[in-house]
Amino acid sequence: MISVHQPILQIVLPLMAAPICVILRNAFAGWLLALLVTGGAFVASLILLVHVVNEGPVSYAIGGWPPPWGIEYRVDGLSAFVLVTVAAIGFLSMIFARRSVEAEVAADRGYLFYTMYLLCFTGLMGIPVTGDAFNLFVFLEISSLSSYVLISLGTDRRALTAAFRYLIMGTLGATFYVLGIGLLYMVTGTLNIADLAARVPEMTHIRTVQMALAFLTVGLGLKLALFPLHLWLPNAYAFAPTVVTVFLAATATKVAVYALIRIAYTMFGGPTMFAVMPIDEVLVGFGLLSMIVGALAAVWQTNVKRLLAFSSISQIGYMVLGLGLADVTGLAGAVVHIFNHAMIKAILFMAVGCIIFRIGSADLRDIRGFAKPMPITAACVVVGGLSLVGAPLTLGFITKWLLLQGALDRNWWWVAVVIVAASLLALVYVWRLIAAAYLHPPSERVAAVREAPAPMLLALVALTVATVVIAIDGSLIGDFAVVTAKQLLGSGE
Amino acid sequence: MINISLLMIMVATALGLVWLRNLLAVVMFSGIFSLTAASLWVVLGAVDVAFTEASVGAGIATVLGLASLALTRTEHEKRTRVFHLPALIVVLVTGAALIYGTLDMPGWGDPDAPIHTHVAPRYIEDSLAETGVPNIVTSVLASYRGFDTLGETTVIFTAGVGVLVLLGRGRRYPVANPRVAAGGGPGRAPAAPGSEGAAVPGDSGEMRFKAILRVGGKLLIPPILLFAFYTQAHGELGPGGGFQAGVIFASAFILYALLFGVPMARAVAPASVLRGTLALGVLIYAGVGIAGVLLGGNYLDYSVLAHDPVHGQELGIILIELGVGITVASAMMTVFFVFAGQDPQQVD
Amino acid sequence: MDFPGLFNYWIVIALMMIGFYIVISQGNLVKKIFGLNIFQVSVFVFYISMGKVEGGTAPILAPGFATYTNPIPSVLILTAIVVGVATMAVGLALVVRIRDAFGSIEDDEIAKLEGDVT
Amino acid sequence: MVAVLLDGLSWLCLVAGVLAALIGGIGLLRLPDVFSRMHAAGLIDTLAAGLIIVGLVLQSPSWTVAVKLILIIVFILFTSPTATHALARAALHGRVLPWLGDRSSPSEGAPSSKA
Repeated sequence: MISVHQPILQIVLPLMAAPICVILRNAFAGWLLALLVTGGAFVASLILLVHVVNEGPVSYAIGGWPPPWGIEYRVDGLSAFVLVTVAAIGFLSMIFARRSVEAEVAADRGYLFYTMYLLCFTGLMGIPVTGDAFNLFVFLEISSLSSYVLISLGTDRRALTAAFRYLIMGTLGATFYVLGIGLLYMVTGTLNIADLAARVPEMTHIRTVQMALAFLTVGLGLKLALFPLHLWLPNAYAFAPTVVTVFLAATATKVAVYALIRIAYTMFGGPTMFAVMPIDEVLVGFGLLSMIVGALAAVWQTNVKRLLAFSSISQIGYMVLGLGLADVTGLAGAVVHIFNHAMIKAILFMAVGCIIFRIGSADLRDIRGFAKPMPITAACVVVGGLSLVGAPLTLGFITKWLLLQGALDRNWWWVAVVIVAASLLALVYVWRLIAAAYLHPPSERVAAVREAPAPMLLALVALTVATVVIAIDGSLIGDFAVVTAKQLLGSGE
Repeated sequence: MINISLLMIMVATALGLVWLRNLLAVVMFSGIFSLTAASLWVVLGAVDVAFTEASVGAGIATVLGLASLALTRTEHEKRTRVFHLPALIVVLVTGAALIYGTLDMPGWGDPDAPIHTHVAPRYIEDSLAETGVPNIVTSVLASYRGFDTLGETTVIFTAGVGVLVLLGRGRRYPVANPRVAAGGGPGRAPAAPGSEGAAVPGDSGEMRFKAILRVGGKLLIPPILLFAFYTQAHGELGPGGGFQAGVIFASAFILYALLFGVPMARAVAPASVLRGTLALGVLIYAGVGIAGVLLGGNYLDYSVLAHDPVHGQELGIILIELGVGITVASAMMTVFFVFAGQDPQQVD
Repeated sequence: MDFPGLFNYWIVIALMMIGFYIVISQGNLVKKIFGLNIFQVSVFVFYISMGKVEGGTAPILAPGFATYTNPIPSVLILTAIVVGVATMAVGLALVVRIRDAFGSIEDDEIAKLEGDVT
Repeated sequence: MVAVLLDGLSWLCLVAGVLAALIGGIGLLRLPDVFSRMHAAGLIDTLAAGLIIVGLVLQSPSWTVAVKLILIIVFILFTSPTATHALARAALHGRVLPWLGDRSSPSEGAPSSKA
């Protein structure tokens, strides 16, 4: 049914497309190539997801060397799920990209932009499927290095400093990650995640293993912008070119969350490890802080991009919270939220991209009344915003529901209170956005604009419709997440 | 004993870096640090890594550091925060955590440590029979963990393209001659009025100055190139391989550019050619993998490339090392040329 | 605990922490990048130290030798060195661009010019 | 007999090389300006390195190692003087003046830092 080589080909083809893009030296050809490759990867990842759900995990030995001697690609439900998320956003961002990139990136840099984009896509696609802890680092660095460059392409000069700070923080995070892997390697002698999973849970009493988990958590915490390691994120997202913001905000931090889940649960056996070292409670604490601090900061922003960036920090808090709850519903909440938040943030940033493309500003005061000339964009903002808050019948509601259940299952009612509080704060900042769209008469400048060009709008609407459709039958994704969470927790016992 | 002395030199160098304000010295100290680390690795038996660190950490990194100092026209840090309490606390906590983590580690050089008994023995015992390559580091790097190396080549490609994106456009203000910018910055005493002619060489003096360097340099370039090819070809038998060879190859061009100017070097290696070879290396590497798939093996399985698996492995390793070498050499040259001068083909 | 035992590792940890300290305490962007280099190289030293086998020779198979240094840390660190220099190249290129755009490579001065400090 | 003689000669070279390096090191620290320090550095570059390598050549187990070591000497003999020359010209070009006065009042051109 599927080619045995599929797991590797969907990583290698984007990788090969990047140098081809450099040779082509043409922005349009680069875009077309990126569109085709990401589209192909999206279709392939969907097929892979169906295959994995029906027939169990797939393993692929690169170079024909059996693991743990060679590098293994291992795709289970969770990795296929994250893969589909990244590929979907990557593909839709490319549909969206052409006009937006033309507007924001100099024409002679266009092909280099798409090269970088493909490299970043490759890196982010490589992380979920790899079954090797060090290979994960290599792909993490491919994606990070290309995102630094992509962010620096923003038109504001602050994009440069944002990229530089991200580079410093990201490299520190990667070095911490390498250090953690080194500690773990020292006492186990293996780098294969499945092989580690068989050994590490029996070694939880060894102090080296405990510190390895601590360093891996901090390293990935830097990459996923968990409070208080989040300082690089707001400016990076605010000043990057819009397409980059759409893609990175929707995928980069989510992939880091995936890596953290993979490490904490698959590699360290989750609850077995937490019993010795209460890193779950630490994660719950920082998750909650992230939720509140991010939301509070978002409330005060006037630039929509920055507002959404702070909202991202808050939403990452939800995922980390679910991860730290360490029970089936909590973890399922985190898994669903990886997908939810990717979709929601992609919608909102795409909508902002449309607004910037037409109005030329992302300041709340400049875009008042944009619902009148841009009704479709505004409707998408409403759907995305409501989902962000977690209103019933939206994707966000599924997450919040699972998380609340998870918190109550552990008898942490105060966690539930904080979740509700953060949602109310989300309502405040989303309301500011909706109010700006509908409750003000458009200024002359705003009234004169039209909807964004068709491809941009198409990507935006397609995403919005997809979230609505998926939310209508929320049990589909909810059940999938619960099954995945059970697998993750089961592997530790 | 020699370990401890080398480590102590490194500690001294690193501590010196904290206090130094002169950024040129910071760059040089960092190079010294890398070179000492490389010596330590030779002692510890990791010759391939030592080779790489010596050429990259002490070579390329230093050149890049000096070039960017010239471009930023800064020589001194404004002020040094030697004591920064929050940072100190973070560092002490992290260090304490690490030391706590080491308490259960096997001792230094213990042959019974898990890393020597679990996965590694197979490489040591079977790699020669399976790949036909005596240098285990090369066989693991290129074959067993060949996908990591593909990733590594991609990272270098990313850096090359990234620097092109950031600086390839040429600069918004004319750059002074880097040597003048670096040497004539603040902190140097101005020449006494009468000594102008004596201290600053005129045109003829400049030519003589360059003549000695150029003759010396010209003599060096062919051996350097030869050594690069030797390193490339000899990587299976001894330390070396595509990465080191690429860096050495690039360094010959960097030397040429320093002696005869970037435009002359550019004429030998034009931007468009470099851009092509930069991409070509990655394509060769990834293409060898695809060839493996087409011939019925797994991705990056070289055994199917020839009739005999060991022969196929050798062929595959030679090809991918070539890919690595090409990309690394082009990336290093691209990065240097972009740093060292405007890229005329980008400006128009 | 016999003498070399873990003592060497502790020196390496001290090295890492000096590098880490330079990155987070210094305001000069170039110095930050080179501090990062110190941090990374120290981590590499840590890895290579793990691979050391008492009495082992370089992992190049030759008749007459039975004990070899563990090759895996070498392989991993070769990759990591390349990643490190790639990051450094991009970082320094960013510093040059920042100098062009802000006229300074000091963190606090740039923050002032940026107007809004987060 | 020959072996003992070779060994002795090799050690003589090594010790002499180390001494030269030590003297050069002291000179680097103590001499007053760039140019005289460069002179001390040149001692390490050529004499010390050369003597040590000659000592090692005499110790080498096989002729391949010896040839490689001799190649290194040749390489150093080419590069070091060229590098020293470049450094001196760069210092002049950067308007660093040789130190001419007495120790109590260094001329303006003498660099203030050891770096």
